[in-house]
Amino acid sequence: MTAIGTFLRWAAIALLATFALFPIYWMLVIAMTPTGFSRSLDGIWPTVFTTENFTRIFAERPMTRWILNSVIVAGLTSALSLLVGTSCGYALSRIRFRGAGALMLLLLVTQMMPATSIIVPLYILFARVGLLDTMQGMVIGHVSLVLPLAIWMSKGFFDRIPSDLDGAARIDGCTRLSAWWYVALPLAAPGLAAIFIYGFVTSWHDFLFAHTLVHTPSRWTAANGIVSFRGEYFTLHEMQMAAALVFAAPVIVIFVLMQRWIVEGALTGSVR
Amino acid sequence: MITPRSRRWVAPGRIGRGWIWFADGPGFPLLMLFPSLIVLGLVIGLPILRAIEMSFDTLNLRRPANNGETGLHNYLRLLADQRAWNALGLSALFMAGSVAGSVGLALAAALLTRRVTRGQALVRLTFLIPWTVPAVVTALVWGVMYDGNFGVVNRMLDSAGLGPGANWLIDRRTALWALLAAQVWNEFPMSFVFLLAGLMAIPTELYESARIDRAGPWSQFRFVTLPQLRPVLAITVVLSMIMGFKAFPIIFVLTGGGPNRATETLTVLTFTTAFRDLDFAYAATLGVLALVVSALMVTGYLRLVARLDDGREVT
Amino acid sequence: MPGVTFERVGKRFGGSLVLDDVSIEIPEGHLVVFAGPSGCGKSTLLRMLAGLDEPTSGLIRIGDKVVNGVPPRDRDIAMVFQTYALYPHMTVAENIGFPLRMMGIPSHRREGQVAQVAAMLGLTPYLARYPRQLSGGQRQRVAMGRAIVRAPAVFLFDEPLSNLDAALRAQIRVEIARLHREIGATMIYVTHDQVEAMTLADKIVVLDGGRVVQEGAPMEIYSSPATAFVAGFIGAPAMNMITTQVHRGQITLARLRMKVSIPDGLVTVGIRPEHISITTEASSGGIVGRIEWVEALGAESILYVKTESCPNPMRVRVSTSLPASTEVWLLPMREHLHFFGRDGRRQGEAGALVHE
Amino acid sequence: MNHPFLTAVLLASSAVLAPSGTARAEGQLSFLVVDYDAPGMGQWWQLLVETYQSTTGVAIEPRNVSARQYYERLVLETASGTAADVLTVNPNNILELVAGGHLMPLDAMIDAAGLRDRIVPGGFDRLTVDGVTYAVPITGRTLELLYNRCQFEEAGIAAPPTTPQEFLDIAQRLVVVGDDGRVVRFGANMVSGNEDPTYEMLLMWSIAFGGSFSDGQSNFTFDSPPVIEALEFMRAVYDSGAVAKGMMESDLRALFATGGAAMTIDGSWQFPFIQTNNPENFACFASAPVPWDGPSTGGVNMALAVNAKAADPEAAFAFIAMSATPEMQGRFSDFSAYIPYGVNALTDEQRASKPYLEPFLASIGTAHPIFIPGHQDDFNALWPIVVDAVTRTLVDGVPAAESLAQAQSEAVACCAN
Repeated sequence: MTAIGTFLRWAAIALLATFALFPIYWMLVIAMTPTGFSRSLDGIWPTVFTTENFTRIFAERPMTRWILNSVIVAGLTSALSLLVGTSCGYALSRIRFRGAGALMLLLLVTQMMPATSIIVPLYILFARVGLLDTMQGMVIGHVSLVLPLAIWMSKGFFDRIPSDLDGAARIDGCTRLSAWWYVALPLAAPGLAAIFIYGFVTSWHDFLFAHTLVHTPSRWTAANGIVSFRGEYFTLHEMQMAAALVFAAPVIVIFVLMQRWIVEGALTGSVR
Repeated sequence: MITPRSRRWVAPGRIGRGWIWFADGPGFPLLMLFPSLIVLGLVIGLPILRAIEMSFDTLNLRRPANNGETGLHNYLRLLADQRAWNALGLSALFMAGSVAGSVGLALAAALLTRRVTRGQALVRLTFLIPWTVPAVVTALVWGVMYDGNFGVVNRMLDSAGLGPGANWLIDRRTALWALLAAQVWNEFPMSFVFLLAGLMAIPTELYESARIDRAGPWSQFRFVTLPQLRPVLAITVVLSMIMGFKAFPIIFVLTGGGPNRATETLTVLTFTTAFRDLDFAYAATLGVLALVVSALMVTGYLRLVARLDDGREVT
Repeated sequence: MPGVTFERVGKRFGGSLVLDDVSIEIPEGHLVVFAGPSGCGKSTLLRMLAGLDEPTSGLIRIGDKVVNGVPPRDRDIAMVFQTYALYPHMTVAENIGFPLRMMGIPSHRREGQVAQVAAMLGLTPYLARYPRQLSGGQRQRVAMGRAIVRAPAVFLFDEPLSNLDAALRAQIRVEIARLHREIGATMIYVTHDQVEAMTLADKIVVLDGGRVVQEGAPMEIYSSPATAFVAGFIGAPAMNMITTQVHRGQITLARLRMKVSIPDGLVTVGIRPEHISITTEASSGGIVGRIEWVEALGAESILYVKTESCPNPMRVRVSTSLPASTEVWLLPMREHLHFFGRDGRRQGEAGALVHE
Repeated sequence: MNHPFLTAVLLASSAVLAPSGTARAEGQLSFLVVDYDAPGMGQWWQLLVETYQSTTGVAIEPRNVSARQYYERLVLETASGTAADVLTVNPNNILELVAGGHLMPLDAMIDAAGLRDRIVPGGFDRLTVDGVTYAVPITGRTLELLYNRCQFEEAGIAAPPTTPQEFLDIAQRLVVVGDDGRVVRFGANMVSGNEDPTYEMLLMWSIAFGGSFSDGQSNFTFDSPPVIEALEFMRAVYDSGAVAKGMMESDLRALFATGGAAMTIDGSWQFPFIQTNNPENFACFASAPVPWDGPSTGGVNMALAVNAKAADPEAAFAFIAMSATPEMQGRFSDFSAYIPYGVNALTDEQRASKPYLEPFLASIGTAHPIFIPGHQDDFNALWPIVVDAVTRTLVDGVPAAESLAQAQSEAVACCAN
């Protein structure tokens, strides 16, 4: 590659990177501006720094509780979807049965239905069985977002594992179930990790379900908590951005640690 | 000669004949499929069925007089409802824009970074970062940036000599595009991951042989990258379509469908019909419209992809 | 050690018939080879015996027991796959020990057995390695080890050597033969390679298009193939095939004319390359031709001789080679001629030469 | 691999088995309450709950909801039959709740408890439908002029405006432009975003120009001259550069509180928030009556009603009655900057310590309702129509008469009686 080519490539990367990072940077700038004064910012460089907003969100709001709730809900959602979804993905990958293609398509289509149109029936349903305003209810709601994706992706992963391995395991004394458990599942582990991350992030980010199905602030997830900084009386942008950064931090850490798995997960899940 | 010292066949989890029927017999598909089908049925199927049922009902909390009356009236109203079709059009536009934007940007980012060797992880992480931000927070931060009076977007345009900018979110000429930019920012990392993975899966020999055949960068892209990437690209486009069609927090928080319905997509209209107009039955009808339209779009698109794949040789 | 019986077994995948009314009897302790081109149904037959696929019709017996519907783990069989199907996430020791683990044998007792098998296959130094760290041959041995360790009643091999190079293939072929001698278990071996079939089998079952076309001892099949297909499939280089007319109980091959006990009509005459003698001197009864191409294999050579009477060059196996372009006369050995009718079935025999 | 999976199974099963959060014990009252945990008003609610619990022994389960989520929650809960025993309602939503049969008539109980005389005259009016009273008013809100005295003095402006024209002139004089030509401080706030406060903004200027959104017979008058004049005035303010454009109400409030705008028309509850978030400059902030002759907008903000399906209506009403006792009313202003509906609820000391409350106390009895009389249940259909009209004129430059004519026809189409 020529020098000019390299330069152009890096220039383009830098441009894209600016687009990707600037809003984050701006969140940081706002979060470090004294509460209420982000509008008087001048230029694009910060002039005053304060960490007050970060301490206030923990002192004045149950931020720790919210984050903990988010971790619990996202973790459970993801784990449950994995547990249930991988078996379905395996069945779709290994067993020929009528309607398999239709099921896959149906999963995709239901994903497209805006959640706003099922939220009312879901609400009524939850009210009837006492799941409203509970974390369990929120987990179940989130499973409806994550499970179809988990099924789709895990089918992709199992498709990549030669079916001879299952055959060998069954001849070696496994039932179909234990062949799945001892052979297919461990081999799909990197993919399952990727599904877990996708599911976790999806649940972590959800606002609509959190907003509609849970109303007691101590049971809120962090996404809901962050929005509450936009109060009726006052939008505390600075604290809100601080909270948003604190909220994004765990996901950033996950992405840093598991970047390889995320990309490889996408690789095995989507490529063929 | 080796003989196992135990002929005791203990399959793990063997409890009894009934269990074996599930674990290793005809019941196995049931065992594997049922948990998902039950959960899916409960959390997706049931609400959808209920929504369909509601669409034939009357359930207006504001005007409860006719509640309980059933029939096709919601659908008749839908046919004549200019606002709903306007919303459908905006949804389609928003979806198309977000697919074009996020897949285009993601493809550019993936192509640019795949051969980067130094600082590869860091560069990739950079493009993943917007994914860590929930849509609702995305809306909040872009809202602050877009502010016509104090927003950094206008300030930057100003200092770049492109001022005076605009009142992005309240001007009907700019609002939709402003929302799209925020949506694309939030969604492109997912497409980026998929496309990057797809690019990495293309065997390098193909490029080597293309170079031997004197293919330039464009020809390599056109005749190696694109056909090889097609399956992944198809999935990425579908996912991006789903996200664009479903987009809610960004639109709702930033403009609430305004100004003058310039950004009132079907999702927003469904929400406001339910929670502002309190007409749950008509909201459910709009939801059914969304379901039907999305089903048509996804199947149509997948057919198209399948036909293209039949026409050419792919992998 | 039980034998294996296939009784009128049929198999459909979707709309297509893969196996049609196949009946085979495999006596206990025998090594039987299922041979045939790809798609002939031989692997399906093996997978059905293993329990990985279920037959659409018919019965499969291991010993006296009908195993239809019996899950693989209860059939007392072991199988070596073409791809070896080693568990990538397990070490060699774990791979070999896996069947024992599934039997519920505690790990300290597994170790001894695994070590014994590993020693037998020369795998001892590799026990702690993962399959990806092994060569093709080593992987193949691990797959065998995993089969051997559980001492099954029936061994199944599904083209176990096709991913190996020629030298290794020959070596492991010998080892399989030895293994069969030592443990005397019933073995079923699927291959499309006629050399493996000929060298290993007690009995060969040749399949084509989902049917058994011939079964018998290797030499029996070699010397009297039941159909043109079997004749072409068994033996290398392949048998020469010449299509000609039977006219009044006689056939004419170039200037060679002989009586045959076949009704008049089209007939395919087959003659193996090793059953043609060749001479550079004009011979009245011979077929004249010119050497087009020589394949020197060292101890012997294969000559490709172009003749007037047939479109394809004739393959002739000789021990002393001749240069290309030489004009030669070919003399088929009359007692080794095979005749196949229009349906491909073996017919009649060669009679006396008829001189002009 | 197996271990995380097993852990997941355990976690999942424990989640399913864990007790559900909505399980309710017998002899307990649930109470839908807005911002129960927030400082200010929330503390008064807490005091009320504690007092009630200690006097009666009946436990209260407060269902806390943020102001932003309140309406959705109310709608969803009543629609799905899961609403609390005691509901927070307001005149905007009472009609639809009554129409849905969700509220219990309270007249008999109000009379029995002697509550009529304890509430400011007229307090029950907006909570009465067809002669039947369904709720007891607790807090009121009106909007008055709030201004930054220090900034006024700095600009040499002696007194706050008293007419719309003065409002515009002073606003323009108060604008401060920075070196880069961008506005550093706005002269005033005027809501113009796509949200219901914009509706109220037009309503209040319509009042200022002598009109309203309806006539005496509940007919819409969006295309009447005062409303047109009001919208033209808003456009003049908008175009003058004295106000921030297109911002949401809550953002504008933050702007005012931090000195980014010199005056605004807003509620009394702004003061505690300014005190918390900009304590150094709190002394600068003052209130004055709205800059026109005529009522300000507002009225009952929160009222308490009994769910028609309440298991124990007597206990529920006893709770509401307690909120109207002089003891509870007397504590109200210790916590909240809203205006209580109890007769003479504020003590002299309370008034002295919060001088900014005076204009609000003066106007609470006469406030012009936000909703259109006879169209309470149409509020959610009407405000978007009005906001669209305002946006058309302010942003797109459509003449006010044209925008409002369209609004009028849309309003008639949707909601005429």
